[in-house]
Amino acid sequence: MTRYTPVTESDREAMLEAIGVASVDELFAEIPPELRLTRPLDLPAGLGEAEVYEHMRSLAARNTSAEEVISFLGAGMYDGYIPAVIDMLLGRSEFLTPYTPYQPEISQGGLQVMFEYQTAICELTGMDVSNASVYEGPSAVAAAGYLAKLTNGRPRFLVSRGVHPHARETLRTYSVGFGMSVEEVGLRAGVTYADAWAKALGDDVAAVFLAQPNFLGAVEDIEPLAAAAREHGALVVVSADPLSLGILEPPGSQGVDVCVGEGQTLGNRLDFGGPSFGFFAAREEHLRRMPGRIAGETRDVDGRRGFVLTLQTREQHIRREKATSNICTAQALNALAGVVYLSWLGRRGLPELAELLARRAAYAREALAAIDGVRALHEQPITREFAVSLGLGDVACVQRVIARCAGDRIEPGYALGRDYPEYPDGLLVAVSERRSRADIDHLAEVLGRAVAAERLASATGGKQA
Amino acid sequence: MTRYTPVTESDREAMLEAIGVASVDELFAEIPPELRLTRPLDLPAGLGEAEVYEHMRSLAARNTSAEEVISFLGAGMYDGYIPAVIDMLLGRSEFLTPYTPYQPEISQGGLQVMFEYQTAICELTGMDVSNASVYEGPSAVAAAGYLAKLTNGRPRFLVSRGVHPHARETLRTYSVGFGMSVEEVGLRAGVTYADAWAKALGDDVAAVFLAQPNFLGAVEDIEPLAAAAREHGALVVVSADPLSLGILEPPGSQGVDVCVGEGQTLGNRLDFGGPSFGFFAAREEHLRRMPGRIAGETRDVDGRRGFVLTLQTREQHIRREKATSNICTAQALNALAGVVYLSWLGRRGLPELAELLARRAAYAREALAAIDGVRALHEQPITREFAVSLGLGDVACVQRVIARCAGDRIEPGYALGRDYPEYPDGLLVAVSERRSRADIDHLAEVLGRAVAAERLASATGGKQA
Amino acid sequence: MSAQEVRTIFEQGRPGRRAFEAPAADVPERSLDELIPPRLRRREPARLPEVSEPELVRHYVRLSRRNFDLDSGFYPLGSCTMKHNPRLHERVAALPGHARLHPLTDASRAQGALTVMWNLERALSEIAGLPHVSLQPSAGSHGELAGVLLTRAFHTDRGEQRHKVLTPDTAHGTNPATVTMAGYEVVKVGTDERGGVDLDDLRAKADSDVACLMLTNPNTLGLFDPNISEIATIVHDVGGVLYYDGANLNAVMGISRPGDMGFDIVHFNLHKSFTQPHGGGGPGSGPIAVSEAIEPYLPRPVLRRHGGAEGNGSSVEFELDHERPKSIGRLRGFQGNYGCFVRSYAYICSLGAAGLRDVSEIAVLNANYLLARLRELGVTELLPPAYDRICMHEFVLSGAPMKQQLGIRTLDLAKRMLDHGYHPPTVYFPLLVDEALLIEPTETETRETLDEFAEAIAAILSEAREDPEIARGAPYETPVRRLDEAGAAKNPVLRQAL
Amino acid sequence: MSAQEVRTIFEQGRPGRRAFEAPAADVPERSLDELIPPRLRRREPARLPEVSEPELVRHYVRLSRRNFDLDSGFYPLGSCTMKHNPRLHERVAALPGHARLHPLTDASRAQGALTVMWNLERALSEIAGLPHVSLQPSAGSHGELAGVLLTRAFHTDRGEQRHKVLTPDTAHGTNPATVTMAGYEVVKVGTDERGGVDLDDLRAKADSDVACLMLTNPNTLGLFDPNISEIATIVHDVGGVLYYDGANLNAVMGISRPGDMGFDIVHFNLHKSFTQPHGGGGPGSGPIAVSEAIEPYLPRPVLRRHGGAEGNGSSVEFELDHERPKSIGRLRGFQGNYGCFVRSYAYICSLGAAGLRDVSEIAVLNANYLLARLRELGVTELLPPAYDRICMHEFVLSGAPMKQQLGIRTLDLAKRMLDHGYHPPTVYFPLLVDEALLIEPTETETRETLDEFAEAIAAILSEAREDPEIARGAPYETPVRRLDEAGAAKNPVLRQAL
Ligand SMILES: Cc1ncc(COP(=O)(O)O)c(C=O)c1O
Ligand SMILES: Cc1ncc(COP(=O)(O)O)c(C=O)c1O
Repeated sequence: MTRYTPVTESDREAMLEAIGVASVDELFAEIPPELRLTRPLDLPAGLGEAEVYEHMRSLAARNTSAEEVISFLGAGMYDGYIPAVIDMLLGRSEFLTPYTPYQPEISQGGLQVMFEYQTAICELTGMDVSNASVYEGPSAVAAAGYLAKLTNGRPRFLVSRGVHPHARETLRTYSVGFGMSVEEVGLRAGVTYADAWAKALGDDVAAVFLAQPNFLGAVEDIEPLAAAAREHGALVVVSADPLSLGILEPPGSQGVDVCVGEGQTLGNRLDFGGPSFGFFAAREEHLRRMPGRIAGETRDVDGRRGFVLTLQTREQHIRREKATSNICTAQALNALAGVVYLSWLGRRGLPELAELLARRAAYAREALAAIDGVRALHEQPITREFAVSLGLGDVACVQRVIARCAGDRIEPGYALGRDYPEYPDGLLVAVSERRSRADIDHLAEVLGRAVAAERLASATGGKQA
Repeated sequence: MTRYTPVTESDREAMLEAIGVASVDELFAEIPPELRLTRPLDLPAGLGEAEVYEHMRSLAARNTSAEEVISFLGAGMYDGYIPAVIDMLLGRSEFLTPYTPYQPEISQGGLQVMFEYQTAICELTGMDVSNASVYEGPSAVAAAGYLAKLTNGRPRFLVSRGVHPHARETLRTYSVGFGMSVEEVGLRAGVTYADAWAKALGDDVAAVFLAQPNFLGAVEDIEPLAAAAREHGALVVVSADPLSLGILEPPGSQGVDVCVGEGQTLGNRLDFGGPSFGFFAAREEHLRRMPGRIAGETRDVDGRRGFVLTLQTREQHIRREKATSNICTAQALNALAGVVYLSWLGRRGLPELAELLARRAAYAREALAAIDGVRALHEQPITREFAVSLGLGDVACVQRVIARCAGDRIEPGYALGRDYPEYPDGLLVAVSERRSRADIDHLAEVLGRAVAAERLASATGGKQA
Repeated sequence: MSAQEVRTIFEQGRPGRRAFEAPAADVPERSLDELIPPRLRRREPARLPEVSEPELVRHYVRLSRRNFDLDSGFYPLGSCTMKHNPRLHERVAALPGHARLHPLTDASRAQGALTVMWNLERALSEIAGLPHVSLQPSAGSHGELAGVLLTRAFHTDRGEQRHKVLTPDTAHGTNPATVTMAGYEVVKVGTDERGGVDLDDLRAKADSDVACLMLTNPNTLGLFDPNISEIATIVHDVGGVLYYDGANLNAVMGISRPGDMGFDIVHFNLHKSFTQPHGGGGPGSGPIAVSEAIEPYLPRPVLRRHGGAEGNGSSVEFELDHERPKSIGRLRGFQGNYGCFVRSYAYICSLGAAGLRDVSEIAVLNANYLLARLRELGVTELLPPAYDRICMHEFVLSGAPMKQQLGIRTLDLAKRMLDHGYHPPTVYFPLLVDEALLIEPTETETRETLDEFAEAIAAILSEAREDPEIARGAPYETPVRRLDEAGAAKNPVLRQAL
Repeated sequence: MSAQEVRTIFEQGRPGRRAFEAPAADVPERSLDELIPPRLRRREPARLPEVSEPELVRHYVRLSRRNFDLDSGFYPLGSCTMKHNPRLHERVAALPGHARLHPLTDASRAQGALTVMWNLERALSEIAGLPHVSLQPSAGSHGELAGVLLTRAFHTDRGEQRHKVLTPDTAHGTNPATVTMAGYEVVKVGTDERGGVDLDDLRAKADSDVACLMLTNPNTLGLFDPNISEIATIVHDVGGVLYYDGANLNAVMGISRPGDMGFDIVHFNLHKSFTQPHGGGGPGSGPIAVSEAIEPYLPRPVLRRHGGAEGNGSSVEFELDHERPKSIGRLRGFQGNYGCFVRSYAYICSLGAAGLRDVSEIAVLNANYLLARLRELGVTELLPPAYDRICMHEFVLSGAPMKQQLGIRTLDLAKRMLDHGYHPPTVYFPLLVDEALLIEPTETETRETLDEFAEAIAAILSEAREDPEIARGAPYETPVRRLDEAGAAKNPVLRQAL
């Protein structure tokens, strides 16, 4: 018996008697003896709650979180402020502990949340329909690829290099499965290179993939790129940052077929990368090929308004090998955080926040570009994140600069060269509403010192910290 | 309008129109102009949620909590582990946000919690009846004094110096109000001096007050002290540590009239001193003079079991100047934590925990007494806390020793001399189940060094750290 | 709400089940008898429940679902200021630096906490218009006790022995109860036809034996007493002290200050005006603000700031001062309900000066709007306002005509509201008003909610006109229906028999 | 549960209300046009709700009360392992050192997180009996996809092109769906009369074009397939890979290991066996464990431990290795659902080896006890077990006789359970069984609960014998009653019209 298993010795005896067996071992009689583990698992002994807490606390203390340093790390996940109502609501047993709402009569809470979430995502993206969540951003991109493949059966995907490297890689991974080739189109001046795009397009392209803003933080001019693709009959998939959509033209008005994205920035924790949620929205015509749960409004036998999971004939539990996706458990709780966050921001708050980020990002870009040797990696409009080039040799230098900044309790950003050999000394810097002007000024100062020190160290061949 | 006041400009106008006034100012017309504040309050401008969080976080970071150091501070409040279920339950709106259950039909949750709490407190203390909580420990002692005064109208209180200094002082404060004199009886060998006790008793004593264990951590032999008091017709009040009652004879079996105490140690946070709760239990005969809310079991019109606030004719809202107490808002939420904690510990867990503490305390006392110059301040049995004498000059030396230990991230305990001139170099040391043997050994080492350093510093007249 | 029959936690579980597992016994095993003689030890364990964590959680979660709460619906409980409890406050109060800070931590290692207290003291002082603050009292009535004891200390220090404390007949029960506990005699002062203090009666009773007048302003009728300056003069002229019961402060924050009205001592209810959640009946916190004349007697310890200007280099800017020879002493352990201070301070930081004023403006606007809506719907024909004036943050209706004309009492109306999903207003208080219904919507409610509430009352009344039995038998939709309170008091069952 | 008609959040609020207040604009004011050209900007704001915090909180708290949940009652949803979610896990996952850690934080500043992952990997490896683990997949079906892609990589690396994946007809829908997504053809294998894999059918279908067999053991009938070693041999003999769908691992932890049974790849559902709360449909986490042969193809990055012995002085003990040339690549961003890892690791720390074994023993004991009780109460006369054997952690009843004799379907029985306060078992799965009811009580339920549940089913059946209409019309006590699902699919309303 453990603190979680309420079966005492005397319970056990009574129960065995009711079953009509002499021992628990008998219940496992079907397992051939040679397959039974005859030793205890090689794991440490169990601990009391207080001891586990202390263990987990001490492990947490060995991480340097954004609670302790001034962080400009972004690159797909952002240290935005999560309103306290979200913690409270997500902590409520009624949202935290049930499973997928298979029994709608006792799951109206969760179902209505999905319906509200779908509405909010449609509003944000300008798309017609949204599902109730997929795992996260990069796999949402891959899922959009599967939709495209189911739609037109063509063999090629075309991906802008502005799409998140993890999304590009995930798309490749999945594509090996469904037998697609994936080609990339490079960037020019920070955005997808339109000429190369046009050249790469063809009638065998199932779908094209763009990011808005792209990984370098630059706002893409989606419309012409989308138009070009549609001319070839390719589906247009855009992976958008939902917060940036507070200020940017929604993909739904730009000729986009499927708009997906990473939902973390909508009220979800960093959590070292997950769980968060992916959103998946599309034009109406793609509805019956969408992956995942979808909630719909209906009435009960007494005429009361209610919500149900609908269009389930798309799904694995009904359609099995003919399903439009294999997804089952998705990210309902994280999507709840998303819709609560969007409601918290509200119609006016979302653009206000998006504008604040755009202003701070612009300010920060200038502040960093003013550092000796540092320049903006591109001059495109940005919403919350931007890239600079540090004027140093390679990615190792950038990583040493980051380490220097960490000593001053600043996380200056992400070393772009880790994913883009073409930007070996790039640094990707994100602001959030938690990073004040003073924080940005402090970053400029610390980064300036670190870059200078690194330059000196490289020059002298040494590596003094 | 703020984020908490949902009245927009247009709401305001419509509402003013409905009321039939032209402006909000008109609503305040009854306030004479000279009493109206014509300037804004001199307070900082309001802040967004994220900024308030950051401000409060930075203030928290300027405190050194038991999360960061190994603390042996007790003296009335203890750093015990609070199970996570308590946070969850106390965070539920249904428990957190309602007020006193004046409408029992929609407050069965809170009322049943009170009933369960009362049951648990009666079990723990061995008393017949318990109320649903009072503010905290020391004021519970004073409230017991008021009960005694209402009971027998005698003019004197007799208090053991083993009672918590805050409780003794609170009793004095209240007693000035109800016109009682308060006399103290000293300790001998760590416990209430029986001879002095006997001498101080008399037929004019309304009540006597003892602590179990007493402030020095010593287990008092309550029975003879209580018997002596009862012989004089005085009420016997014991302030008990509820966790120690897991191992000690309950006051209810020792001739005690009223058993009160501080409930923090039952699943409540330290919170720099509050909120926690006081418990208040008594013999049946005192029931109608008890302070505070009491829940009782009853039936509804359909015969269903239910709970209500009962015996309200004791209370201020019914009896006004004839009430048995002025208490209104008490500590329902903290008492909820208390009963959840006791249920979490359970019938077997409570004595196990109490025994663990007793063993660790005994081990710690020996470990510290083994330090050169340090000796146990008394040899009485202890449950969770004990006093040592550091063999140094005065309380200032002890405080310097504490400061030295703090440098090593140890809080060694409380300087007894702050409240007991008779123990100028006393140190009161508490263990909790969160302090392992290794922590205790570490304390002995750090304290040993600090005492030696202080002795040296005093000897040389210097104050080197 | 859940109407399943619920067992108590003592009626669940089985011997041997447990949610707690003790840490490993790491110190040398020794016989318990050696540590504590058997004579002093408990023979039988307390018969606490024996449940696993799943059982424990399910029991209390289910119980919680049998409670109505502020996050589920409108809760216009007069005199209690059931305003929204921002969740940010729970988050910041839970930070280990606040929540796991021992109250006896040396000041040098608790400057953050002392800063919270200092800033809160300063803000409350500014709001009250009185220079000094003690955060110690645990709730409103504890603040009252502090206040009356301060009054006593003040007079005693002047060599005076006074015996009476005046309270208006509208006073909350804690006022007279406090007076008695503090050893004074209660003298009631009447209410005039406009709902204020009857000045003639006051003059008649104010004499040199009067230690203090306790007053709420706006009072428990929800009315501001415009004669307050004159009242103050009358009391001060006989050497009395003026005590302000701050339960109704939500009406006047940033608009009018008790200190400016002439009060010497004020208590705050942090659990009312300053969003400390009510917790089902606590915790609360009842800081007091006082004048210079009262300051020497404040409960100890008091918070001191050192070295004048901030950032003077010393790490110990704030300290607790116990050396207060004239202090009335402690009213409780440690420094008061710090957890509540954190929440209320955060609230003040959020709102700032403008926001606090907004709170009071909207609180008063909402109350008057609700009253206007009730009027418009004809509700006030059966439930007229006790005093027909512009109200402050709350107002009192009298159910007497309703009782006479429809045959239902205020209690019936209240019980029927339960079926509509509302927490009823305060009933039968203030005592002065027959069949009283004291309604305080607070500033955190929307106009839509007020509209719906007004319509619900109108609907109940028109239903009662058809069939009063419905209200008399209400509620119907609650987990239990009307309970036998008389029986509960007559044969009290106050604990589970085990 | 609350039956009040609820509006959506979009039907609440008023223009101008807000819960969010933006931080002060502290950087120099500049025209937005200068920053982002109008052409690229949004013309109309998204029509999000406009509500204050009190409205927001009340809306979602009320909604929550329209959900049934595990902390409110028994939830024997077969195949989903609805076990108690310890609250400790929420506490430790919320520690800022875990919760506010950026996924791209340099390994040197994330050793705590990498330690959690390492220790979890090691524990899962030991439980599975397979040496290598990837924590990356986001849920069970994501793990399946990883598994089938690993299979493909494995064969491809050997220069083989295979086209078929075998799944038993009892398989969960995600298995065949995954197979298709991964570009294979599904070939169904039959079930024998004892509920295991039909060996003859398997032999007939296992050929050199078979890439993989996906199996659950115990399977979705709740039965352990004793022929598993032979099955493994058949598949391995044709060069196929054996994939273990770990959804039912709760039956065999510490008792029998998939790796020892011959499986090459295993997925875990941390949200089933390892207490990650289900969240209303996620988040989940679906780590995989694999054999040496499969290891080179694991998703990247993989976690590496440096320097052998612990405490070797280096601060960077653990690192993420991206240089994995044979890897199938990423399946998602970053390192997987770390928040889930924290919870599941804490769970494993709490239970240890003995506790995990206890979990499976009690899970199986509870299932068999419930079946025995149902038998005793005569329930199995109308709802016989699909296969009359000792079951593992769950069992399947067939409602076919009930349908025939009482005229109520499994669906009706399930709906009537709602009125009794239970979440019904899984219905109509596995597909193999007519009118199936798949019941998984889990180990965290008490015997009392199982007794009461059995009695409730018996009561429903005897009620239905009297009057089947009651069950056919059920539920009655829920916030809404049976909903028009056909209508919802026919005329989909998938978002609010604004
Ligand atoms: C007018 C008035 N005064 C005093 C009090 C007592 O306050 P507390 O409950 O905080 O002790 C109340 C509480 O309801 C009140 O309404
Ligand atoms: C047997 C079985 N396999 C696979 C899955 C899919 O797991 P997930 O929902 O985590 O994707 C499930 C989920 O219910 C299941 O029961």
